Amino acid sequence: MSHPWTVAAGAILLAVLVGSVMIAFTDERVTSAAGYFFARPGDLFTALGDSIGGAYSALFRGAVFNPRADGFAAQIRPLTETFNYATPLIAAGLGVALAFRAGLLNIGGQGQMLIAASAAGWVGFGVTGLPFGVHTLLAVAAGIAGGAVWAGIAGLLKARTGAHEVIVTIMLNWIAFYLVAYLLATPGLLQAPGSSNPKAPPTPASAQLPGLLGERYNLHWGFVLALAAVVFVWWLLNRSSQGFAFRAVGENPRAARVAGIDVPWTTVKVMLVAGGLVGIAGASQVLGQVTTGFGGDIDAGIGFDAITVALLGGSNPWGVLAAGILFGAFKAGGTAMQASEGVPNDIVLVVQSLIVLFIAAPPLVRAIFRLPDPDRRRTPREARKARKEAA
Amino acid sequence: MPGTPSDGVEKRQVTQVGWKAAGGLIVIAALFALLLVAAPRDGATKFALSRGSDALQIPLLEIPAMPLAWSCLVLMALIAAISVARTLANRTTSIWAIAAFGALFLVGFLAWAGAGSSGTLSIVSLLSGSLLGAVPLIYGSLSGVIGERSGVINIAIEGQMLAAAFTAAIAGSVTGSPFAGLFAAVLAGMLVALVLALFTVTHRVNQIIVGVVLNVLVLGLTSFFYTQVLVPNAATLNTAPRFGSWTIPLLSDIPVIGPVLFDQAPLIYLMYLVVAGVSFALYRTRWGLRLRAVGEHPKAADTVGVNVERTRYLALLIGGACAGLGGAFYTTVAIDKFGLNMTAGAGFIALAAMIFGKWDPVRAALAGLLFGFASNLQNVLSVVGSPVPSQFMLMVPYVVTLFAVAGLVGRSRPPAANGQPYVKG
Amino acid sequence: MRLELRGITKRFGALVANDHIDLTVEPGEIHCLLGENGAGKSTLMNVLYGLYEADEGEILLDDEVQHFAGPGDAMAAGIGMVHQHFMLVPVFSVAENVMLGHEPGSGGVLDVESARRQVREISERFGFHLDPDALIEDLPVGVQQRVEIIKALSRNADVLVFDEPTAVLTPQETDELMAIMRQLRDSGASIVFITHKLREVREVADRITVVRHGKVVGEASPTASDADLASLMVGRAVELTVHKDEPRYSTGLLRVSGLQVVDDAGAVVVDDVSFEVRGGEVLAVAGVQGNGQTELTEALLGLQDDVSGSITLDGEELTGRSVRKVLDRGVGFVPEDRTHDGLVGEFTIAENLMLDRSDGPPFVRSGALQLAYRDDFARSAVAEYDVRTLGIDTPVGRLSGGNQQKVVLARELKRNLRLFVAAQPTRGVDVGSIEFIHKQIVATRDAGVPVVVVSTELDEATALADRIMVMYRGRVVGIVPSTTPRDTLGLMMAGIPPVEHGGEAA
Amino acid sequence: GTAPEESGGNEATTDFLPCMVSDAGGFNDKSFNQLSFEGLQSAAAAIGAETKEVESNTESDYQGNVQSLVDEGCDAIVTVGFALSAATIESATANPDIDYILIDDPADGDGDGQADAENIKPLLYNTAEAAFLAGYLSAGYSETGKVGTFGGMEFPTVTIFMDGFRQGVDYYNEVKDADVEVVGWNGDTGSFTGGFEADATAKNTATNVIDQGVDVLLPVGGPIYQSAINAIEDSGKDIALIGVDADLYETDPSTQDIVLTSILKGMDVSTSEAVQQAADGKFDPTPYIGTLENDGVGLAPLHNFEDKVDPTLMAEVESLRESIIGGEVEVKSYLSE
Ligand SMILES: Nc1ncnc2c1ncn2[C@@H]1O[C@H](COP(=O)(O)OP(=O)(O)OP(=O)(O)O)[C@@H](O)[C@H]1O
Ligand SMILES: Nc1ncnc2c1ncn2[C@@H]1O[C@H](COP(=O)(O)OP(=O)(O)OP(=O)(O)O)[C@@H](O)[C@H]1O
Ligand SMILES: [Mg+2]
Ligand SMILES: [Mg+2]
Repeated sequence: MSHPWTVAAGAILLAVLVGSVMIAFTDERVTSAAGYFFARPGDLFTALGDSIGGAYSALFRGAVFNPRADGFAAQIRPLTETFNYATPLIAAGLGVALAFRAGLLNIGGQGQMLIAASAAGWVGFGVTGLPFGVHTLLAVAAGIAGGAVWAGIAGLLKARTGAHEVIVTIMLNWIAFYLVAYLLATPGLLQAPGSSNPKAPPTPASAQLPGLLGERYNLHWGFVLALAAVVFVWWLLNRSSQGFAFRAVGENPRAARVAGIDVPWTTVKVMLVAGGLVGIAGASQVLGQVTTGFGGDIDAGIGFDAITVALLGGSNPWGVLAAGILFGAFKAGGTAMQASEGVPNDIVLVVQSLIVLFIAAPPLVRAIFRLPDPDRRRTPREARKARKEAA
Repeated sequence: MPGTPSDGVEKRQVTQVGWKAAGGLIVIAALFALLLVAAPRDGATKFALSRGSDALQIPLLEIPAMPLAWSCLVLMALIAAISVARTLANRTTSIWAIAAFGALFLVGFLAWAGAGSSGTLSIVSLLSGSLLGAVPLIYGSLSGVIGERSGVINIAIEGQMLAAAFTAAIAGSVTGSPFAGLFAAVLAGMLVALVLALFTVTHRVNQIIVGVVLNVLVLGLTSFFYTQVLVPNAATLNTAPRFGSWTIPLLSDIPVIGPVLFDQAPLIYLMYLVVAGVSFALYRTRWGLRLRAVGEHPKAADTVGVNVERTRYLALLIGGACAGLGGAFYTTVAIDKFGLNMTAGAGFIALAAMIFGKWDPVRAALAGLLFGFASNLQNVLSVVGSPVPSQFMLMVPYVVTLFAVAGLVGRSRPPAANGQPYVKG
Repeated sequence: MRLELRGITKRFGALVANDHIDLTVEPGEIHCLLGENGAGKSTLMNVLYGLYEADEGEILLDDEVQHFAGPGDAMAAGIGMVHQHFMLVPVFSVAENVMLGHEPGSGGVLDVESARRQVREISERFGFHLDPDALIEDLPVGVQQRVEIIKALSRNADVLVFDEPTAVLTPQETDELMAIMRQLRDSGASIVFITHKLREVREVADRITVVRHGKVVGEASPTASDADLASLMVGRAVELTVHKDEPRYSTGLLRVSGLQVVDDAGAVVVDDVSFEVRGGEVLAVAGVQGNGQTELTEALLGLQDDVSGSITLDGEELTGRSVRKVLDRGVGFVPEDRTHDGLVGEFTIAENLMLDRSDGPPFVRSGALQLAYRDDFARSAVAEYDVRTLGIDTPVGRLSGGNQQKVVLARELKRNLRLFVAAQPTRGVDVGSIEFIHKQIVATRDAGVPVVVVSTELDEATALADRIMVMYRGRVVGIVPSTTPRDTLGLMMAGIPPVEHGGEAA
Repeated sequence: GTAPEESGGNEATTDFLPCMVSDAGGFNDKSFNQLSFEGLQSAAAAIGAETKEVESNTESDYQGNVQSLVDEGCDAIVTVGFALSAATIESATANPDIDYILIDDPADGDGDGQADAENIKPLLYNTAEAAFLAGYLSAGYSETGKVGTFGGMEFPTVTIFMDGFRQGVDYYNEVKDADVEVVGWNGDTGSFTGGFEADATAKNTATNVIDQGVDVLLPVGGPIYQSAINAIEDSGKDIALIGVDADLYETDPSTQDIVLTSILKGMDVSTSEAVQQAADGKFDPTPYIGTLENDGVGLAPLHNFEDKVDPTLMAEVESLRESIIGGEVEVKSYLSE
């Protein structure tokens, strides 16, 4: 009865309820109808239904299925958009989750993505004459390398000097931000030739991640890359000796050391792999999502969202996949909600964070929905009561 | 290093002084020398030691830049050499020597950067801006210190400060009193802390998850209410009164230091008291002893009758109040309006300051000051007209922190039970 | 004060840790509680101390029913407890630890001076030499134990519970502790004493209660023989002496010469140590805890950073090698602190059984874990070593200490060894498990492997060893045959070299 | 309250649907997003249309946001800021029936000097011309001989103000043989807050500029002028503020006592006009460049500073304006190249 899925559903329901209140609050129809509630209460309920129903159906239309579009191919487009938004969230979420499993809190997704995007972008427009496919692979590899290097700095500093990775990754975020701002604003580096804006040239077609379902959808091969990364991380963590070492260091570095695992070097390796995964997110941004030339906020806050995605996914690759798709759906649907109903985007942020909070606290959700606890030890009083009833 | 001690069974002591200090000094001196050789600059640098409004006027110092920079470099090299000699003799380099080295480097660098500029390098502005920049960081890091000393990781400092800045703006605007704003900010900080406590202490949810998520939640809520409520009603709800500066007689007349430390808003004076107070309370009172015990070994504390959950709740709430004061800085001292995400990551810098300060209130405050100084240094230099591109100038505080953490601080040990929910028994 | 427990029952989920336990302790009595690992002794005491709430039953003090909501109430009622795992804050001073929870001082400001005074007073009363300002983490365990006792005494407890206080003490320290317990008993305190060491039981106990599987299985008289007590505890006959034949030496050889280890603080903790262990013999390293034995074993494995001198195994130099390389040379290692250094608590039993072979065959091939092999291996290890568990996928942290120790031993001994190093292999383990572990160590020796066993337990050292090396302040006092009298060994442990007893003084 | 009549009141009188996407600054940025938004609203009011708008949070939202408006059936889409250029071109190419209005960018991704799609109308503003006048005015107004400026981020749309301002001061020095200094921008590097938020950082930057002794301050970038005002208050000095984009005196009455003038960037008017043209079916993709000549940029009235500024100085400014329009005085900017 109170299976994890029930709790998850309860958490989503609760969060959606809070979101509803906020949606109603923003809607003038509701506020004005509330003003004369006693004169004509029916209006308020109609207005509430219109605004909340409208908003969530817009969310659904934007994230899953749009019955208003012509033909199935167009109707299903929102789902592909969800996957599209989920792509970098999944890849970066994996990077955070992997580090977390090894006992490292990687807050540096932003910086890693920025460097990765710059590296991938630079190989994209800076290297010419490569055939399609090779060029793409090279650009993706550059992105992965960029992310790995930037995270690797944090790993190296931690391993060599013991500097706390939280500080180091936060600082590296800012340094990457200004570094990329400089590169983008400097002719001959990342700035598009002939432009004076801090913006890179477009990614040539030969380096782009090609569309997955053809021209009519934005969904690109980055999504497949992210799925492959999920499988890879699952294999790495659960089936490989390297992942075994990562987890051992994460759970008990002292025992890992006694068991012959080189803890500092493992720290560096973990950060390299984690950065590489975040690098996939950065590469997919410039090679798939924003191929028209990127700017200084190409990371799109994904580095931080990734932390939430990773934690919501329980730092487990399949969980990250599910959480990434959920957040992708919120992103895709949030836009539609705003465009169609004028519901501010911030509500999505609130609903998302409430879901994570509630999912993380099953006892709270159980208490609210009065679900039984599968593995709770009985309190003495209840035990006595149960015995009496049995007798 | 084998040897025969006089007493065969006495324990021997072998110390090996590391090369970190001496090596660091050499590298910095060499880099500075490289800078001076590669990019020499003409003209003089103008240092101002007092402001126009100060009681004691110190004349403008106009010093030829390169000679000054080179003199500093020579002295730096001297200190580095002494440090090398001491290391060879297996003796440590004194912290004062390192401090002097740092000061010389700073003066030399300022001379180089300000050379030939028509602008003046106002030392008072430099320091005063540093102090102001550090205020939210210091209050925020105290929130972290108190919470984590009790064993609860507090990633939510950012959220606490943002919520506080938001409520302070509204409360201040509505009542017209900055004190009301301050009060509301403290309540808001505590409210976020209460949620943190509820989830982490009572429900034992992973503390990092809750912290990260609370930041997002507060960002979402404040953004929502900002666009929905504050923007349409900016004149009534988002025009907050601010604290003016309270000039302390006599003390504020001390040259250079006086106007920096004693001509500030009351929130800054309160900060001096709070830092000292938290430090005292943590180490000298019953509350602090119990709090630290709970953070180090909750079960031990429990077995002597200390209520772990209550201690953690209280710690988080007091920490929340501190973060609230830090958030209040934004809308009761700095500027008179709330803006979207106006804490802009300061909570994370505060977290860094806390770790940098090794979970000690005074050290964390010093770390906050260092960061404030580095930020303001870039600011002052870019106004005076430094030749470095603005993006690199803006990077300075983060690079400085990175070097300081990796080079000077190294391994820092959090309270032993930090991050672990306490399960009785 | 008279303590009475009536029908105490405590369940953890399906597990009944205490099943209607009755226990009475009279004033002026030392009441020993005996039972194998996991029998429920600590649980019962935790119920008494208010850390757990009993599911059934009641606690009476001087015939009055008590209701403890937490340890605070228990302490207020006059119960003091010296916990199995020290309840001391490592970064606090002695005085701070003692005053925690009932701090002197007015207005919430600590009065450290009066806390110091209290520590000094109690120390003097019992002949402890305790510096109130010393940090706990700098103190040897024996001294930490005294701090625990002072903590209990500073509250004027009438009922004192000692839960396995002697597991980490040296014989001398144990004797001192027992003297203190007698002193307390004579002043009218009621004392509950838990231990796995039968010698101690017979020495101090006035009454003995034996628990097994959460139930009281009987009382025993202090005059009962060790064998009787042991079989009552474990429920079967236990061999208390180690049977071993004369050593048959193999070609294996561990040679340590001029070994020096310097710790992080710059202290020389292993000072010019030289010895040899041949294949097929056991060298026991004896000595009071904190005299360099731990660092010596760690240096053998390559865990210490600042090591000079030479360690050769079968002629091959080991110093300067990484831990990985040393392990790959066939060195088996049982660390002293199993929960921190030996096991990853969240990992399953199967995972822990491959922990130090996680980078190559047979558990790993081309970077991939061989799960089928691992699980087969784990099942056979669990069966062979009689690890009491629900299955190989149980997180190892859920096992009782004795069973955790078996997992470590199984992991190390089921490899092809060329050297076996074990530190405190039976600390905190019940007699049944000790018997088993000792048999395994002897079997390893008989297979021709050089064995180094560190033990603070003189009985264990003499029982297992072919030769005994005693360390004091990082140096070797002497290496003597295992037949050396206890007195001589005791003197050696205090740093006095053996005189003409046939030992090869170093 | 009283319930309204049952029948819906203000239904749209046209089904023409004009829409807008902001850049990452959002519609409340006190700057170009907000002004363009006002332009859209006034156009909608004039033609009796409803509007739909989406705020962007980051650049990877642009494409999706423009698409969502296409999905909503918009007839004209205004995209604000150079950052949306690529997303606009892409969407315009795919949807030739929709009219696009792109603010602050020529929509020229391929660099051929023309907008890349026929259905995009770029709106550009040579604010350097107006800033030049402001620079001249400030130099003449300043008593300390120092005027200051600082920006949000080092974008061309920001530095164009600072460049023009600096040229104006230089011109004043040249004409009057004066020695007025500009603090905070030397033509290459200068003071930037690193963002467009009115926060403590921005105030600190302003304070540092003020501490150099300026008595005129030009903060460039959305709401950061608010931080500058607080810095001015705290300095206790008499410092005049120059606004950008809209007339601060009108849009933020709390500034009335210290705002000397504002450098106007007529995005509201030009956006409104472009939208109305589209609604009337007279959409014209020729780029619009706001200049002093067409009143697309300009200098706001002095309002309260009328009597603090020497009338002869104002007369000089007025004639300078004529000279710039006439081409006698040349103002350099990235748009004039
Ligand atoms: N907190 C707990 N949760 C679940 N089970 C527990 C808990 N504490 C103890 N147990 C179980 O209760 C049983 C009794 O444990 P207890 O610690 O009382 O044993 P013990 O007699 O003290 O053993 P030892 O001699 O090893 O100290 C064991 O099976 C143990 O696994
Ligand atoms: N979460 C848990 N679930 C089940 N059992 C647990 C749990 N935590 C601890 N235990 C059990 O509680 C018992 C008491 O824990 P403790 O750490 O006191 O062991 P121990 O008494 O040192 O064991 P030993 O005496 O054998 O060394 C252990 O036997 C352990 O198996
Ligand atoms: Mg026990
Ligand atoms: Mg035990």
